[in-house]
Amino acid sequence: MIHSALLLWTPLALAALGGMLHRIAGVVNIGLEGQMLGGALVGALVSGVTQNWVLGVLAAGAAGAALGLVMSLCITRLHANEIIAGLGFTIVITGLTRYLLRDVFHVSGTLRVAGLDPLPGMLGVDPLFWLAVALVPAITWALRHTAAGLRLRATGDGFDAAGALGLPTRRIRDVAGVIAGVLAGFAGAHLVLGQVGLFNENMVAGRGFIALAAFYFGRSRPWATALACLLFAVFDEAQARLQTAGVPAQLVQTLPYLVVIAVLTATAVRDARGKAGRTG
Amino acid sequence: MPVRLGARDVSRAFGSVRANAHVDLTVEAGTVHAVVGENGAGKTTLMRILYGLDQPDSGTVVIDDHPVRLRGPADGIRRGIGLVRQELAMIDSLTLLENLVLGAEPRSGPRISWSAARASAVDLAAGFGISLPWDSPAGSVSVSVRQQVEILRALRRGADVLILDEPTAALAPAQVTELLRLLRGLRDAGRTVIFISHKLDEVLSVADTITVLRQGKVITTVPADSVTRPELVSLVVGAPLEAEGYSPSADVGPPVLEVADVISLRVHAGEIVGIAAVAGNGQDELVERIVGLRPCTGRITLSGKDITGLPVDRRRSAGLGYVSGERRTEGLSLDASLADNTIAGTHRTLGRFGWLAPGRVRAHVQRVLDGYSVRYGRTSAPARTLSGGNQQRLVIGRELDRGPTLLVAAGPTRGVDVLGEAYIHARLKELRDNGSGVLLVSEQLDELLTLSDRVVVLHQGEVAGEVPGGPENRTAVGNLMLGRQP
Amino acid sequence: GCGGGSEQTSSSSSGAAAPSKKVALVIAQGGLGDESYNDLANAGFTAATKEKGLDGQHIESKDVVAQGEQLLRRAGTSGFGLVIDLEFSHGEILPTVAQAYPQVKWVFLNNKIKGDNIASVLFSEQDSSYLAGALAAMMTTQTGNPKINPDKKIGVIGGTKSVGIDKFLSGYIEGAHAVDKDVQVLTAYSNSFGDPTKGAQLADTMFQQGADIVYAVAGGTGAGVIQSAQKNKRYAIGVDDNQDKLAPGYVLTSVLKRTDLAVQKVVDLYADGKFPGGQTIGLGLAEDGVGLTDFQYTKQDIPQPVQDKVADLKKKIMSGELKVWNVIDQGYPAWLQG
Amino acid sequence: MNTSPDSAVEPARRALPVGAVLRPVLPFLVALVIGAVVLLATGHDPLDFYQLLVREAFGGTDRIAATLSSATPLLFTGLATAIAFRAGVFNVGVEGGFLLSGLVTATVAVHVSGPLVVPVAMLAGAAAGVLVSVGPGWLRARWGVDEVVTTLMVNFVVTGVTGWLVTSFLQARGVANAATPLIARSAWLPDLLPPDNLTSGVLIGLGLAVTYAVWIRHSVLGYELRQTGLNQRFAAAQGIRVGKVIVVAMVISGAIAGLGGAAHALGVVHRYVDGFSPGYGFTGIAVALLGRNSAVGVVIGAVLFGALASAGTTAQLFSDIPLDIVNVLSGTVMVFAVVRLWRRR
Ligand SMILES: Nc1ncnc2c1ncn2[C@@H]1O[C@H](COP(=O)(O)OP(=O)(O)OP(=O)(O)O)[C@@H](O)[C@H]1O
Ligand SMILES: Nc1ncnc2c1ncn2[C@@H]1O[C@H](COP(=O)(O)OP(=O)(O)OP(=O)(O)O)[C@@H](O)[C@H]1O
Ligand SMILES: [Mg+2]
Ligand SMILES: [Mg+2]
Repeated sequence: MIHSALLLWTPLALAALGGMLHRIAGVVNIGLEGQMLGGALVGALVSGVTQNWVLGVLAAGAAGAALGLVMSLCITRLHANEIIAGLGFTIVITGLTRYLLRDVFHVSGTLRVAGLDPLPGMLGVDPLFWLAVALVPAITWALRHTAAGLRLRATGDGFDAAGALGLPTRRIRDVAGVIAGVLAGFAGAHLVLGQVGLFNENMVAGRGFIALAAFYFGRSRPWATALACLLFAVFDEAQARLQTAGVPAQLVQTLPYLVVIAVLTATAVRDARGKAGRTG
Repeated sequence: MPVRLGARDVSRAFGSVRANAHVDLTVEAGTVHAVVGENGAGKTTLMRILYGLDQPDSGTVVIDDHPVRLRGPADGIRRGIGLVRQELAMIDSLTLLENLVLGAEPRSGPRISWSAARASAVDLAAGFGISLPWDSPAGSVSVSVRQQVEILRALRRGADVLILDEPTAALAPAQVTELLRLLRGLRDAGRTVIFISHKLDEVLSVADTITVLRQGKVITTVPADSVTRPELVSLVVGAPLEAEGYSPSADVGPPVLEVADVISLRVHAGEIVGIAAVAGNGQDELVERIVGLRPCTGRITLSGKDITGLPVDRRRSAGLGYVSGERRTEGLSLDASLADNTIAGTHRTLGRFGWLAPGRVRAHVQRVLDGYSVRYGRTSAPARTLSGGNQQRLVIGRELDRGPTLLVAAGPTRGVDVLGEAYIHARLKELRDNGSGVLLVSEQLDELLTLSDRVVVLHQGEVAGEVPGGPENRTAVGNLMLGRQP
Repeated sequence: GCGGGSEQTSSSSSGAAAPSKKVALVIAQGGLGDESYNDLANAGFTAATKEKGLDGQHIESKDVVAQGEQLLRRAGTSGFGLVIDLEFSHGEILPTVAQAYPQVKWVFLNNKIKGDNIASVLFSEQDSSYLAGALAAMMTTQTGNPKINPDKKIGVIGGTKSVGIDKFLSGYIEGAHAVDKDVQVLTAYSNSFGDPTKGAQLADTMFQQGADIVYAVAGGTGAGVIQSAQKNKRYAIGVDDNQDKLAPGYVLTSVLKRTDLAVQKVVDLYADGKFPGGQTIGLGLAEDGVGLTDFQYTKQDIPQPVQDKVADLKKKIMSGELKVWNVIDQGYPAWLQG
Repeated sequence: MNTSPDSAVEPARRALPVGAVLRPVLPFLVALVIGAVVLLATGHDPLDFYQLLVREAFGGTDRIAATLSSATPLLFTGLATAIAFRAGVFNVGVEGGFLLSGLVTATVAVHVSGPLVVPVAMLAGAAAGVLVSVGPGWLRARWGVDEVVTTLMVNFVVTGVTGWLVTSFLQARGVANAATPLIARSAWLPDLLPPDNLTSGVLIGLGLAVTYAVWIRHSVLGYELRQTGLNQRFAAAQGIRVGKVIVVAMVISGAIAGLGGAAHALGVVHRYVDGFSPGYGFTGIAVALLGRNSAVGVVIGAVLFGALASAGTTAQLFSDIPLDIVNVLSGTVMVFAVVRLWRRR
């Protein structure tokens, strides 16, 4: 049970940490879903062709990076609205994936890649799990103690002010978008290489949105975000048990979303109480 | 003398507005150079161009005698120019130390050396005899502290030309003195300062050279010790201006405002009551409670009517007018049109059955904008396109036009040029003479003392004392503001 | 009125001319790539049209519910001779459209639709699922088999909660209980037909809870269930297509639903000028339209008496002696909540 | 959330004339170019395909009817999104309101009889839409809870709840997917151009668009809504009750979403069924942004997206190119709908 919750946690945490960094730079990334899908497809293909999981993961990261960069450029250089760019990119990538499966690979839905090299076990879990685990303290430290971290925070909290100081704010946002893409790509790679060993066009199945909820939930703090992912993973795991215990499936599936609303409300109320500020 | 920084034939237009027209400016190294001019004269635009935040349509920036092209602020910073803007460029969520080092962090590898950062911060501040709460978030400290950090930041990054765009507009007198002392210190250390202010006394006391802009053009550049204040005023305005005198109220009526809270206060009809306080001593909260933007535990009455629990709109219809001290965020909606800004608050009276009557809206907008000499292009243009002073005129016009029985005015002349200031003062007095009450909150002691019939001084959220108006009470008020005996 | 001889009625308008070569297949919700219903039907369609030299087009829509009528009408006006509609929700529209375009032959799957130029195809998935349930219930007590534990538990995973899917689930549970009242059937839904990760996770959980055979009625999600069975050294039961070979020895059997056969059959009939207008083609156990695979990889795991019992039940259903509950017509039974 | 209101809500701004002309056309040009690249790379002729698309979208009364029919739900969801945007609220929950309304309307229409069934059912649908939007609206107004996340989450909750309600209580017999019984013919919205199924729902949508255009400009509440959207602090200080305005905007937004779901149930689908909305709510966001939240813009945006949807489907009757290329096109249009290609100084 714990093992399978950790398996679920890894892709969520990778994507959520990426989205969180992007959020800290001031952009809400709704495109994680699509970037995960792109990463999953490329990861599966490259792992299959090269029969090497490392190359598969790296290629997935590169695919995510490319998608993240293009999306970020649309936002930072062309002033696209970030929400709509995220939704739009997810639609484009999903459409493109399906189109390619049908028109190029002549399969629909599932792509079984011959010779796909799955992630090996390391201390009982896969390497991407350890990467996600290592990223949490690393990001926490980097945000506080490196110039890159400080500039990232500054760009997110005071875009104009940071720009007036001569920081390349748009480029900083692009870099954050690329990092988010890389991590989302890794997350996609984990779905194909770390879990089921095949690609399906629907396999991301809303996990990008859960990742979004997780970093909102964690209020853009690495540890809290990772814990939120763990909560969702355990939830997902518990779902199966609740269902077999006879609770209606459709209602069980709404629980994580209700929890997000409840937690957001609780924190907002607490903040408002704490400030007891202006009324409006 | 070499030209440290300057402009050669610089022009910049926004649509049909010529913000800068063939401007030539020469700032010599090691001087304090003031740039003055009426609202909308093009001062801010010129400074943005000198720093690299904006590009001229034609003409060039000159640095160290060489024409240069600045593509962005990074170029300006690299060439030793620092800008402290009208809107401060501080990031609220970061600590002062983080704000200070941002963009030029002392590093060892990718890591920021926080101990080196702290040491250099403390050193730098000590050089000017100040010490700052380096670990506090910038959002939690006063404007004056933020401004000091901005200046230190520019210096830390090697700026030896420092441009300050209306740095004193939001400062209390003691802080202004402090700042001017700091600027003189900089000059004496060999740095160059460009200083913008509408307070001509400050300009005369700190500047070596003064450039006067009017309608985008340079009118003249003169040594500061060659002009008197009245001469400078007539250069700025284009005509001499009579000095204002103190004229207390002739006829004080019954109370229009009574506040019984932590702060107790009373404003009568036909009276201007001034509130004096160093920023952060409770004046903002007091204003917000009276206006209805902040819940109140005590009791507030307006013309005898209890308004404690009423929302803003009900207070306004009961005769309250409000000129916000936060012009750009609260007094105006910069992205909304001039017309929409002008009818705000009165919009419910400009139609019926829930619909606005276009004719009445147009008439109202015309009356306010023309009546208060707002300089504008089209009423459908966003308020953002007005210069600071014209924005303030719009706000004043909107609120006075309602004929309020009580006007709460916070910093009503902040950023307004001399002519505008005189004009707004006259209007406030006129309002008082017509039997309304005015609660005037201002950091500018001179303004408070010339306008107010009484001055209530706040210190640490409580009433520290009350002093009659008139310029002779300056020291008493100043002492009370700092928590001393009058 | 117009009698049963729909063949003549509808082709009379176009005279004795050869039927149009253009034929279309309207894909149902879920679209191609569901690894089951749509994909299978499309496979049959492609094969048949190729074989018969027809010009076949399949049509997907993001909004197949609302666009149904305009889509069918457009096919009606564009010279198509045969239109096969896989989408459940078009049942009410089809009669009107078919009436408006009498020269076109229409085929509807999963429901009986009246109309001279309409052929309906019905499957009895509940029957084959019943057999799978019975088989699983008997197997879960075969403790000599290393893939079987002592618990009397089996499981089933549906794609989404809906009657179309619950038809399978209900049959499975009914079959299991018919042979052994004490067998407990764990049920869960994956909420997706293309999420193998979720399938693997749900199956893992069921195996941990003591189930040893899990039936997946969830399209592409099932791939994860089969993988989980292999990893946990337990059994999965596949669906729609023969999935036994995906993990030989770990897929106990697959519950076939030969949509491909059905589509192939109507296309063939159409091409041969024998379109069964106004008729209903039932595809049940007898027609081999539904059924179990023949245990290619698991024969040695299944004791002969068990195989005999399954064959016996199959016979009883075909003879009508045994009637399996159909959720679509009869609503939800006591053993499965709505 | 840090979605700068600047990009979500359009301020009064001087746009260059070039920009004004390019703005609505440009996203489509970019999409067509990107689509052409994909098509060429996979060995298809883009020009042929685009010609086919245009013919299938506008080539004849029946095709125009189909396009308008596909545009109708988008008209409602686009308007619902636009009105919330105008108040500075990013309502991503229009999809949920549309869905719940579909279920409620269909159920009411099945169980109520008499001459008033259509208005009663539509009212019930509007109420269902309000039910979905008012909660997040209130949370935002009262406590400042980020509405993008709450409304997004509410969609997932509505999907679960409607699914549960249908299979547990409302399932129609003899239908193979989750569906409520068919609504009686007397309660259907009449078709405008029989036999093409363009329902009178499109007239309701257009009527709402016109009302919205006039109302947002000339009514007191419309004024307050705009001011709240542009600068809440300013609005509050001038005596506009910002919280109330936000809740009202979300109520109206939800009601319009609900009316959309009702018109779709009564006019097109005649029941609630799996696949009732293929994401009309989300496309509605793109429609609103493409139309810069103006009524005319929303109408144009809805027709363009409607054309893509209907043409993309029937084009498959005549071409082997997978439908998914249409998703690539509409996704690209979405992304570029709000792009600014000229500099603002
Ligand atoms: N971004 C802009 N768009 C349009 N017009 C502008 C813009 N910025 C400045 N202007 C116009 O340019 C003129 C000069 O403005 P500027 O801000 O430089 O004046 P200023 O001298 O700094 O005035 P103030 O003393 O009021 O701050 C004004 O008429 C102003 O309305
Ligand atoms: N973001 C920050 N803002 C302000 N102070 C900080 C920040 N991060 C760390 N500090 C404080 O700075 C001090 C020194 O930090 P740290 O241990 O990182 O040493 P360092 O200065 O990086 O190392 P060194 O200069 O010796 O190489 C500590 O008191 C720490 O709490
Ligand atoms: Mg200025
Ligand atoms: Mg140290």
